[in-house]
Amino acid sequence: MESTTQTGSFWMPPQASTTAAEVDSLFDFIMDLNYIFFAIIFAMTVYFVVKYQKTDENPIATSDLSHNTVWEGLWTFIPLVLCLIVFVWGFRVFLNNTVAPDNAMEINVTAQKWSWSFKYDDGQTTSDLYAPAGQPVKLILKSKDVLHSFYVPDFRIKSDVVPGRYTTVWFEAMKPGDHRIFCTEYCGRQHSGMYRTVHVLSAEDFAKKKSDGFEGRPEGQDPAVWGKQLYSKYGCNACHGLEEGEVKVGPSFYGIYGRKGETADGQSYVANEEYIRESIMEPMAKIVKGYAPAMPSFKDQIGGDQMDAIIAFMKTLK
Amino acid sequence: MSQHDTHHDDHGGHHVTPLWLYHLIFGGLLCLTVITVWIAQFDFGPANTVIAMFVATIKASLVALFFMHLLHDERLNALTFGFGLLFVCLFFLFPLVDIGTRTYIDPIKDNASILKQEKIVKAQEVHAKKHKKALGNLSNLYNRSFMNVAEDEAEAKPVPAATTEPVEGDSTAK
Amino acid sequence: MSTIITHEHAHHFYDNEQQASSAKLGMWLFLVTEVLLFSGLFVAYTVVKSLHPEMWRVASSQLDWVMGSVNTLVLITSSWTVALAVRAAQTNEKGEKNSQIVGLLAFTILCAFGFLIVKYFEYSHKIHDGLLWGKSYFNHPEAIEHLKEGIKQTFSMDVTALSSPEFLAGLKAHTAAGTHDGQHLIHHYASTVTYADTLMTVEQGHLFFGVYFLLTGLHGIHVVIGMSVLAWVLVLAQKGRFYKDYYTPVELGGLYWHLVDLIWIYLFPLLYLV
Amino acid sequence: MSSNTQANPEYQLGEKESTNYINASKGLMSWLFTIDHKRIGLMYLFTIMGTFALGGFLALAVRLELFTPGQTIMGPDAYNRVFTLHGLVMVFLFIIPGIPAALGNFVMPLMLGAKDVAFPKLNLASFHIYVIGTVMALYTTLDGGVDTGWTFYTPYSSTIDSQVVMMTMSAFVLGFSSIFTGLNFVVTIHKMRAPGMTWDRLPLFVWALYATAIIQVMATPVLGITLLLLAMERVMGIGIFDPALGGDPVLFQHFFWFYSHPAVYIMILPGMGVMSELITTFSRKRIFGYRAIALSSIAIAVISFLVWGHHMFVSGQSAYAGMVFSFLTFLVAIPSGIKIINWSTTLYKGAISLDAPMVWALSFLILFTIGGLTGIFLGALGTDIHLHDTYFVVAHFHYVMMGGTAMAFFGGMHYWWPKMFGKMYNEFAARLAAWTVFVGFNVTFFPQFIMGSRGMPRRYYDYLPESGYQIFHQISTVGSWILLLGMLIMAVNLFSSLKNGKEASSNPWEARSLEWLTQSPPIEHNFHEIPTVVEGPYEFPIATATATPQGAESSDP
Repeated sequence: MESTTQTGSFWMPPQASTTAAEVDSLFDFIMDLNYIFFAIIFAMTVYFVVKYQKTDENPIATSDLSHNTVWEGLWTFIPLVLCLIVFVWGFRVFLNNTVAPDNAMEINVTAQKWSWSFKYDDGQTTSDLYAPAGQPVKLILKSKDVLHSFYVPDFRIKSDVVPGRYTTVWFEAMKPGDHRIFCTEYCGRQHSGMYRTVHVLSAEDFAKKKSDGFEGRPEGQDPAVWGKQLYSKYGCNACHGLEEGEVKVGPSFYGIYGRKGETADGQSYVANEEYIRESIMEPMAKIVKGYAPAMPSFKDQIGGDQMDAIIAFMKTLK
Repeated sequence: MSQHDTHHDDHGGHHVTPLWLYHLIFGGLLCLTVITVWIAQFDFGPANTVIAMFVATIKASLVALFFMHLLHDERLNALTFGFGLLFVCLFFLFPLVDIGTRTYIDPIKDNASILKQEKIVKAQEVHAKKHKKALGNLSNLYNRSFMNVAEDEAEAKPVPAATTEPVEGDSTAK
Repeated sequence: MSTIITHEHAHHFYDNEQQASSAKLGMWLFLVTEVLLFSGLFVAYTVVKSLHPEMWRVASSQLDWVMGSVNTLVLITSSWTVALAVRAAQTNEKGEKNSQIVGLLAFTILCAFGFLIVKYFEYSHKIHDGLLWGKSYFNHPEAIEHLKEGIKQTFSMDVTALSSPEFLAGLKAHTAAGTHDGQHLIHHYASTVTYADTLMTVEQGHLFFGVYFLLTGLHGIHVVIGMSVLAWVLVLAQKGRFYKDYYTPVELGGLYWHLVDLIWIYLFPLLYLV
Repeated sequence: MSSNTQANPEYQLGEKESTNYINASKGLMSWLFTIDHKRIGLMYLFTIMGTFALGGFLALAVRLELFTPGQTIMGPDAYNRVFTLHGLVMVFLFIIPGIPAALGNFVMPLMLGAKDVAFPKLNLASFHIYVIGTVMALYTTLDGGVDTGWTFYTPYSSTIDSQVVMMTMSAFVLGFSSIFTGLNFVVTIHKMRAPGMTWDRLPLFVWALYATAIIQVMATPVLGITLLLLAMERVMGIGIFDPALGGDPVLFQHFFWFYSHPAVYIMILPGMGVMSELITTFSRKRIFGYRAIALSSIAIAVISFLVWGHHMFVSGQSAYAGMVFSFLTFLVAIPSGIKIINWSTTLYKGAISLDAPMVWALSFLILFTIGGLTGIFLGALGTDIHLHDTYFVVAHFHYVMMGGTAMAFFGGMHYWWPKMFGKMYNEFAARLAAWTVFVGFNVTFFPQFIMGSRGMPRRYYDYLPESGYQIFHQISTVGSWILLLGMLIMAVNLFSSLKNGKEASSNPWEARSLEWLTQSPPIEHNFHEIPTVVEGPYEFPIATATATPQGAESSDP
């Protein structure tokens, strides 16, 4: 039992949430049905093919059997009943997986190309999800741009994230550990890179880390080093390279600090602190000439410390 | 020829509808059009659409049955058309079931209305604080019909000098 | 069964009867596909309306029901005449002139033309007022100035007070309302609920006009196609092709034209009246 | 009619006429503008082989890219375009027209005892439109392609910068081709049947085509309007599907799946029809439960319109809608199940010969069973939430579409090849190809079930090395090479048969339906005199082995 929850079964990933086991038992039931029915049909087919081969002794069929109402009724009825059982069972599991308990802790999730951000009740935001074990957590999902889908295989939860609406999922993680979050609705170039991690912490660790700030600068770390981590954490790397002259969706960060240039509407700019801050918070304000206005805003996601660290990191790129 | 399910000498487009019937149907269609327009003046609330669709369906049936000869034509043609309408109904049914029941199980309430309420609440707060008087004025306009407010009032107003505030700034910045 | 067979049926059919009945079934199937094509727009209509009922009410009152009614009458009349044309073909003896068919078809085409003229006036009015789809909605240069002044006069409040983020976003997105009709929308709607809703209504009015132009546009295209089909049938009729044993093209052209009428029968109340 | 007065009871095999539909007229124009359903069928067949090859190579590229994590042979942008194009080509250019337009066009009028389809010119127009649509799709690809996936979900498709409008218009045009084919088939089946060919004497392939044609006519227009709306969304900014403008993105999915779920049955039903022909002919035995199979085709066609929401269980549609759709989904499982068991039972007490078409048919039976059974996981709400949009789904629909329809397509192609060209292919090579494809298919797609249920999302350019998915991807990629090998053997064998193949008799498989009555290859107008049918299409005699197909009384002199 212990090993199943750690590494999963042959078919399924580990069970890390309270509802995962329910889903798995339905899965196992259907899988058993599959084995049985496949075995029946496979055996019948192979047996008949071997037994009734056309040979010189058996050149033509020996029966003109055309139908059998009893048998046909039976193999309509039995699968129908089984299907209805699966339907009812599936719907109950679904309901349990959909309706969150009243005492669930709410976390707001925002998806955008191609990153996630998680906002907690105290207002802090993170790019990985932090959740306490043994406590139901309800995620309220929204998207800033296109459809995404929030998927944690180990929790067996998934929901599309729809722009202009809110959708929800909930889970209760059983014990501390890390689990993968995927985006499963195709959302463009970096779709497969839109994975993050759920860090499940014990209730005490969660409370402590929360008050310290989940993703504050690790003690003693160089701001520029932290800035580089943030650069990949927020998915900047999807569109901005670090090599000289590298062109992705946006311009390269190489030598960005102090760079002079022209915007799409013909004004000139100098990439100082203020410019960089504005470009991250309100990317549409100044578009560098020759690039599409494609960047999403990181308002409400990147805090003051982090901004300083990112700028410190940019200053090192020469 | 008996194998061809639709070969009957009295069918297959040989039925000639008498002239007076065409004229009668035409008259009926005209009357029904007048009725639709007349009835639209009254407000029956949500029943408005139902009533209008009911009248429209009578009209459409008249056209289909008599002008398009479905009544006396091969049954297969009517069946084909009816089958098509069945699928149209399905097409309406399921999206509407979805949109109509999104609030039922989901404990978060209607997603659309949350967005809307957020907007309304926010705007109302700003509003109520600063312009209590203006809100009172709104109710004066309550019963004025759309058409009545029309040109005369709007035209009477001179275009004022532009006040400088963010709306203009934003719209011209580009 | 026909006694005089003068129209040669195609090689793969047994006789005229089979050919005519096949053609008609084919036509009906085609009409079904047309109905399903339009049903997509009607579903869009229903869903958008149910998402924004208030906006819909205000925006739809911008349409001129008189023009709609005139067009309804025109189409119904044309439907009647084309039905009579089919009957004329059904009762025509072999060798007789087709002048009655030709006359009725010509009148039908004339009606279709009248329909398009009325549509032309409706469209140009909407275009003039900026009541259009998507980003073209209210896209007039002086729009903002008009709007601000209109709001100031009507509600005796300063426009800065309306600077809620939503309002500004709406204005930016759509360069909202400034024409007379834009003010109508605001006046009418502001008087019923709250200001926030007014703004949303103004913002989202483009959805109504999007659906309006799609529905009437697609229908208009069908009117044009129907006219061409009937014109082709008319040319054949002038050559004296049709008589009681062979009139399939008249009948099929007629069916198509009736369908155009059928769709309008639903379009008219849904857009102009409800 | 004339055929009733016809008195020519003697049915003679042999005595081939030298003029047949292939050599009746010469020159490219005589093919491109022919209205002969057999020639149109052949043109479809060769075009479709081309599109299948294209789609296949795209699939090989996808598999090769996934062989290692990170970039293997192409970057993410290229990958996204390749998998999108693979889907579009396989769905719209191969599998939807595949069996109905190529095999159906050729065989169906022959099976009915008709001289052509009801509207031969429309049939030709339908082919021309198909070619135009194909050219548009290929042009779009060269012009930058699209990366939306074949589903074109909004708002991604309505906002990104790629050739979406052109590609949707291509699919729009292809839709017309599909509608016209369906319309033609419905009318043909209703109006063009030979004397004595009652509904319960129709071959099951014709029943399946009839059911397919109903869906083509009823569902495809909705695809048309959906794509039109999407194009308008991009060109005019209508906003019905765009939340930023007040629309509802989930509505697009309703629109899209109203067509695309029934379209799944446009893809599989004709395959099921081919199966019924193959299984009976090669076990030389009457089909078990003719009526159940025929009616289940119609049932599938109708129910297929009721279940589209199972593609949207996690899309944010209401839970009630999810419940209703899940329930209806299970109803559609039943008729498919009936078919499978009936085919299997048909083998009982038959005289089975494992000729190449039969090997394909047995592959279908096994693979489609797996594909169908795994569908239960996806119809059940509880498990679908976990499996949705993972490789489990990819594996499931490949088992149904490729393991089902494509196998039936190849089986049917081998079955009717002698009729089409009057030549026999090399039987050993044909069986070898079928077995190789069977093995390659399983090696390719079975691992995808496992990694899918373990959480590997679909449409992923990349995966993490530490996630444990790599080994499954690698097995799968190796499987795709085995598949390629099988396909190559098949192609070489078939094409070389055109030159070197033995002459085929008019009825090489001793089958019982009317297409085997006329010579191979058939004469220009199929039959000199319309045959009169006196018995069902599967009346394999028990006492003696010779009789004319369906007891037909007249044929070639």
